[in-house]
Amino acid sequence: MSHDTVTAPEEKGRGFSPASLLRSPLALPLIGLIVVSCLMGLASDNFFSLNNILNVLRQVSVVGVLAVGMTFVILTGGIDLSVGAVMALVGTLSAGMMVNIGLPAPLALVAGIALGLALGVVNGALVAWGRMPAIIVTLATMGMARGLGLIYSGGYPISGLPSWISWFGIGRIGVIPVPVIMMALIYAVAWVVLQRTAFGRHVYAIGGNETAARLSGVKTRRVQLAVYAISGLTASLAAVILTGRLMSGQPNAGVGFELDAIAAVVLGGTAIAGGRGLILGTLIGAVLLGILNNGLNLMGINPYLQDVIKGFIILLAIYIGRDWR
Amino acid sequence: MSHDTVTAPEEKGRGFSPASLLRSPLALPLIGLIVVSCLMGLASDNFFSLNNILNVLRQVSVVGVLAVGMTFVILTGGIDLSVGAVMALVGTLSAGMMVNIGLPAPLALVAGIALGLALGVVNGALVAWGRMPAIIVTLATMGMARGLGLIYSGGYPISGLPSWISWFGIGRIGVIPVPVIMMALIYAVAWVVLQRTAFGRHVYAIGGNETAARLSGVKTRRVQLAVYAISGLTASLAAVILTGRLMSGQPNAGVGFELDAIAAVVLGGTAIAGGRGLILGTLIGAVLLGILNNGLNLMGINPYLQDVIKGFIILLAIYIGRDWR
Amino acid sequence: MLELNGIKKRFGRIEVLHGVDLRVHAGEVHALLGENGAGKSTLMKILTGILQPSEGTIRIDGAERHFADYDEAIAAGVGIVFQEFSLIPYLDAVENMFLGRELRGRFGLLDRRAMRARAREIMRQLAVDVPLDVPVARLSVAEQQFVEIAKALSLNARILVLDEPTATLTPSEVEHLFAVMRELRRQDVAIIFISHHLEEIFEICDRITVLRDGQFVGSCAVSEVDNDRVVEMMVGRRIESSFPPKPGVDPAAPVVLEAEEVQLRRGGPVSRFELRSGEILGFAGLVGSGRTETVLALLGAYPAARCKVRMDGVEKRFSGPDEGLAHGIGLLPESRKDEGLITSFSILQNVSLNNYGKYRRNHWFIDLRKELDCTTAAMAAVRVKAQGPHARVDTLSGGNQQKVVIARWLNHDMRVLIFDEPTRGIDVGAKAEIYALMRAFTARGHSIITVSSELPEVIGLSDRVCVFRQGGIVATVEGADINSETIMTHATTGRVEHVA
Amino acid sequence: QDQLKIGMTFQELNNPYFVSMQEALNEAAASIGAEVIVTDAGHDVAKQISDVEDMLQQNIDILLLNPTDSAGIESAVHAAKAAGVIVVAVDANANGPVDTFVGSKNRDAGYMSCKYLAESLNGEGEVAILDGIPVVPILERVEGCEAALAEAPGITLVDTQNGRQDRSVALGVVENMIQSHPDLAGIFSVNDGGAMGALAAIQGSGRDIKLTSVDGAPEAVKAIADGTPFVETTAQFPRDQVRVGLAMALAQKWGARVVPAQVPIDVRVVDSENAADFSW
Ligand SMILES: Nc1ncnc2c1ncn2[C@@H]1O[C@H](COP(=O)(O)OP(=O)(O)OP(=O)(O)O)[C@@H](O)[C@H]1O
Ligand SMILES: Nc1ncnc2c1ncn2[C@@H]1O[C@H](COP(=O)(O)OP(=O)(O)OP(=O)(O)O)[C@@H](O)[C@H]1O
Ligand SMILES: [Mg+2]
Ligand SMILES: [Mg+2]
Repeated sequence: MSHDTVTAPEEKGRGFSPASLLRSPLALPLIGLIVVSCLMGLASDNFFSLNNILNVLRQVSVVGVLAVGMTFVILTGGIDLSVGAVMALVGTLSAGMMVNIGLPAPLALVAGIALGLALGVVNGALVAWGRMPAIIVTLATMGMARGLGLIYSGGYPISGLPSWISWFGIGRIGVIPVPVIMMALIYAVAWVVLQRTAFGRHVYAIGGNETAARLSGVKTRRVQLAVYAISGLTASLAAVILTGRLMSGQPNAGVGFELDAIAAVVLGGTAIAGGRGLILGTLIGAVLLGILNNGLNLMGINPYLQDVIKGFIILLAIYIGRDWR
Repeated sequence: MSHDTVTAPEEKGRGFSPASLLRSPLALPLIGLIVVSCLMGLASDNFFSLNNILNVLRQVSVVGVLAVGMTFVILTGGIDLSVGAVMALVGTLSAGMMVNIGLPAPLALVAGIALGLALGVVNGALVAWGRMPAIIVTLATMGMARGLGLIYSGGYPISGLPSWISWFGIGRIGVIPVPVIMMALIYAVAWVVLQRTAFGRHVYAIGGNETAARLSGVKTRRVQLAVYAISGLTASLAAVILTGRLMSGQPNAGVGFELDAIAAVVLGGTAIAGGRGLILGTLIGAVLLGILNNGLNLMGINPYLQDVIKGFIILLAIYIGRDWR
Repeated sequence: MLELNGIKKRFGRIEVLHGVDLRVHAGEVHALLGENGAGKSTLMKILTGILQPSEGTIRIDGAERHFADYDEAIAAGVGIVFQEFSLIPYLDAVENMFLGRELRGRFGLLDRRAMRARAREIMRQLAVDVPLDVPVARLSVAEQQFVEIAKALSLNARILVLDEPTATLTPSEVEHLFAVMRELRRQDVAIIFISHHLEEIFEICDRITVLRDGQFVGSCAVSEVDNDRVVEMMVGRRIESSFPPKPGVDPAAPVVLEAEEVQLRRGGPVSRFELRSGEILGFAGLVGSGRTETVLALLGAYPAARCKVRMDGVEKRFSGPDEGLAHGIGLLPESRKDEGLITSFSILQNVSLNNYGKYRRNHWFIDLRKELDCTTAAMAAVRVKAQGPHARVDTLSGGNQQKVVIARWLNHDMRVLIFDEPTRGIDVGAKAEIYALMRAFTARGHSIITVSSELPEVIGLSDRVCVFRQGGIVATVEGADINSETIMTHATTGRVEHVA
Repeated sequence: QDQLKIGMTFQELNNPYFVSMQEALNEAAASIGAEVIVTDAGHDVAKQISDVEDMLQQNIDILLLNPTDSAGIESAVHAAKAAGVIVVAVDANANGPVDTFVGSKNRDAGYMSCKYLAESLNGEGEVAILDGIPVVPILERVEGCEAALAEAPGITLVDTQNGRQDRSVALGVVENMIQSHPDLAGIFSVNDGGAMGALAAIQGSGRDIKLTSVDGAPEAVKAIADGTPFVETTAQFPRDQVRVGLAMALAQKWGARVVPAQVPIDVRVVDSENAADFSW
């Protein structure tokens, strides 16, 4: 038996043939995106205007950035329910540091980002070293982060920020809104990390089979810690965008955003059990959600009905894509 | 080489020795309950009064009943985020049938319960036959149920129910509040089903290893369908209690109750990944949560701080109990 | 009694069975043989309704049957012990045995007493004493295997398929199993038996059928063939002695790894052993004698009461396999599916899982081309039969999956490899090559600890053998003492020193 | 000429108060043949900004803004003004270049309710506040209430808890309040939604506790007319707020250069005497 019995490896096309594209896990989210866009375009004239497309992307940016960290976490088989609350807390405290303590704004932003990272590390430590279920850890830290934000601000939003902060939310470079550029950069970095580094592979490996990864020498706990830290980091980057959009620190902001982020990740084809998925899918998922919100608004649909339609389309999209999961 | 080389199985005592109690998965939730109760009792004189204990149990009843269905679902490794919304929808439609259509109240209640069951069946069918991830299915149906409730009621609560409906919420049999009795009955039935029927074993089996269960001839899809149906059923029983307590149909009631129900299940020692857990643990978990809410209120703690303390205690409880999971 | 005719099976575009015939009579034990990936398990899954054939027919007692799922097969009297475990980890043995077929008593509630009594009876038949009340996750692999077997026996099947049931058993347990198989044969049950241990075939089987690459090669009575002929049918060529010669280890060779004190449980025995450069150290013992736990404890993957290890004379305390890896120690775990493979990964990703240092570019990034080249080479070295390095490992046959895990470690520049049941489920031809690779590895001055329940393997491969009993090493034998009598004597009657 | 397009963004639409506002808007718009687009922010400012952005894509002429947060919505106000849209804040004010703000005198509302409460307790006893979501109008009501209570020396404020303006949350919170304060004689709820939960708790306990609130929701008015422990609600006029707001915007549309920056809408005490005749 020589190794011709080893059937020649079917060369995985590096090029993008149409067939390979169809077999890619991105195919279905993409088809979903195109179908929904066309529907929206038919129903509303304004939909395909450049202005509206940039408008949608800008609206997507906050949840889109949250969903990056969420993708890392879900790929390891975890979940992070605290992202919305962490974002709100970071935004509130950053604003507070600028307004109440009088810290220079850039410093306050950096401090806020460091705080978000630290909160992520706490989540990660509890999950990885504490060996506690992620859903319950992050549910608890979600409640705690909200409470802390409200205690700090006394429930009032914190306004009076330097006006250039709004650049992060509504500024433009050329025609492109700044938050859209930030989102694109964050996705690019995430793609490289997940697809081209050992760390990225380990993220997938832990989601696939944690025991096997650990026994083969992957530092599973460190990787787990890292993904929650990344989620905290992206939550605080989202906070920067949000603060720019709201021009204030809002302790109540982002309620339920964790669910939107999860929906984006799953719509993008990532398995909720971990181990499989692509970051670009998440981007598609986030945009799909944004288009739904935007399109239904543009069509002037009754807001109650919007929830029903949105739920239905999400179900439909996941149903069609389910074989890839 | 005879079989004495296989180490003799440590005989598991059938009786209830103190030691076996300590090794039971209920031990830690119970200890948590006792410790938290004692703390609350020390901090507030009223805590241990019979009146207050019944008060806590009555407050727990709604989430407690929701958590029964949630336990079934989580034991199979699923999750049901729609319970709060289903409860609200069932309550609203039942009330609507009584007030707007003029259906006799008992009939309206039965119709509401049937509706909850049907919604559960929809969830179950999507998960079991649609092979879609439970978290996303129930997230979508949550949004849809809320939207439907609001569309039906137009955003107004529906009041003007026959006054005897309040019996379900605030009535008493002897000193015991009716909702507490309902909750106790529901838990008793759930215990028998989980521990003493083949169906119950199958619920655990699916959570332990779905493929293996299917290969052993368990009708996994039917069982999955059933657990979501049960969750819909308990959500509508909770709706009966809630309607009795609020004396109206509230389309926006129960926001976030799904998270409380999940927390109760997990605090009670059920593994979030499925396969392991006891229904009595869930009862303990629900009571523990109720005591936290009640005790912190009794102590007059700042409500924002309450969230932080609650999160912290949940983390602590899970941390201490984590080896059993 | 059972007739499979022209069975073909395609997965997507790939045909893995090209028209296989199988005829089994009542009251015979029929061996199904073939290399890894020949299609044995697939054929059995088709027989039991778990997979549907692309073409071909199944006849039982002359009547054509279609099984839509395993349940229908069971109803028709066909049972199987799967190659991969199918137990529910948190249910106990009784619950697992009766899962889906619970006995019911009053009000349709479970009749737990009756199920327990029946389970005890089956276990007594098998002459094993498996704890019935603890979750099966806490049982050893062998005990779980017996629960699997008991579960299939409880079906009272007329046709019973055993897919590599002996891969995890020690000889005495295999004997118990054979006794039960003989009893079933007397009761006219038809048994299809899959094993890569050819001596077992000659001991228990009446007829054999051989597959090669999804093709039917032949069928005959066991008495008509001998070992070499069977191997030739399977592999298509002759295999010389499967064990490479032992070069003999220089007694002055430096000690790489020294376990000064390993105590698994408080109050249990304390083991010590040393591993020298260039040697293969075998760990022998009965099932549950603590070999797996000991090697895990070395790396800090099992919470032993005490574990004092020296590497190159320096005291070390590993907190986990990651630190072991950093010091050049690799572990191939006992259960490939649960502990070895990332089943959602491709072969390539599994092989490179912990070895990205080899394919780094600019320090941070993975060099995809180098990764592909190395993996292709590693796959060829252990003869993984697959569509290519990008095939998902869960589409591979059991033996090929095992080879992927082996390839992962041989692809690594390790100093010490710990192989726990390395050849479980691997066919004879590939075994010889893996043994040769192990020897080539030690020839470079590296060392191997191999835990094996296959006595011939331990004897043929090891330079020295540590014999375990009841959680500790009772003897270490070398040279001519490495023979089955000595090892078995120590393993069954060796004195265990208990230390407080 | 193009049809007039009016966009209105609500902080929430699962509250009768805002639903009736929406109804009045629809009637008014129909009477002048204008098109109406309505969105529901669900108490999420970020979503509210997006909603406004989406409306601007549809080229609305008038934006009626019911902000969920005054500071957070500012960028949307700027965007709307930049697009040449007339912006009128309704019920709660917004930061930025809003043309007109039409809203209740919330501080007065809180003040009047708590004054009524103190008087109905004959100036003595323990009272508690059932707080709500921390937004400016609610905070003003609490402020007004505290001012009124401070004027009654015999009244002690013993507890403030948050019922999140939600009936079911308020129910549990008030049950606990009643447990922990055996001498509690009165409760002020920041809105009628929370008050209905509080009423259920009071009735369930069988204690004699007086309840006042702010809003004038139909259910609350009915409860007051029925002679329950719910004795008073300080009514706001949501329909009138939106009518006035739309009128201010139309005035500008027709060319008015000076419109009032603020139009405060009075609030009115509704108790058992006038409840039967009151509705929004
Ligand atoms: N789901 C699947 N998709 C694609 N190919 C598969 C799938 N399952 C099995 N195969 C292929 O079918 C072939 C036969 O596999 P099978 O498991 O039957 O081998 P086997 O004879 O049991 O080998 P072993 O002795 O290693 O257990 C293998 O080449 C395997 O890769
Ligand atoms: N997770 C566990 N919990 C409790 N007991 C266990 C657990 N894992 C293993 N054991 C027990 O520890 C003993 C030693 O098991 P170990 O796996 O180390 O033995 P082994 O010599 O490697 O045998 P095997 O061939 O079964 O792997 C067995 O009796 C087994 O039942
Ligand atoms: Mg096989
Ligand atoms: Mg072992």
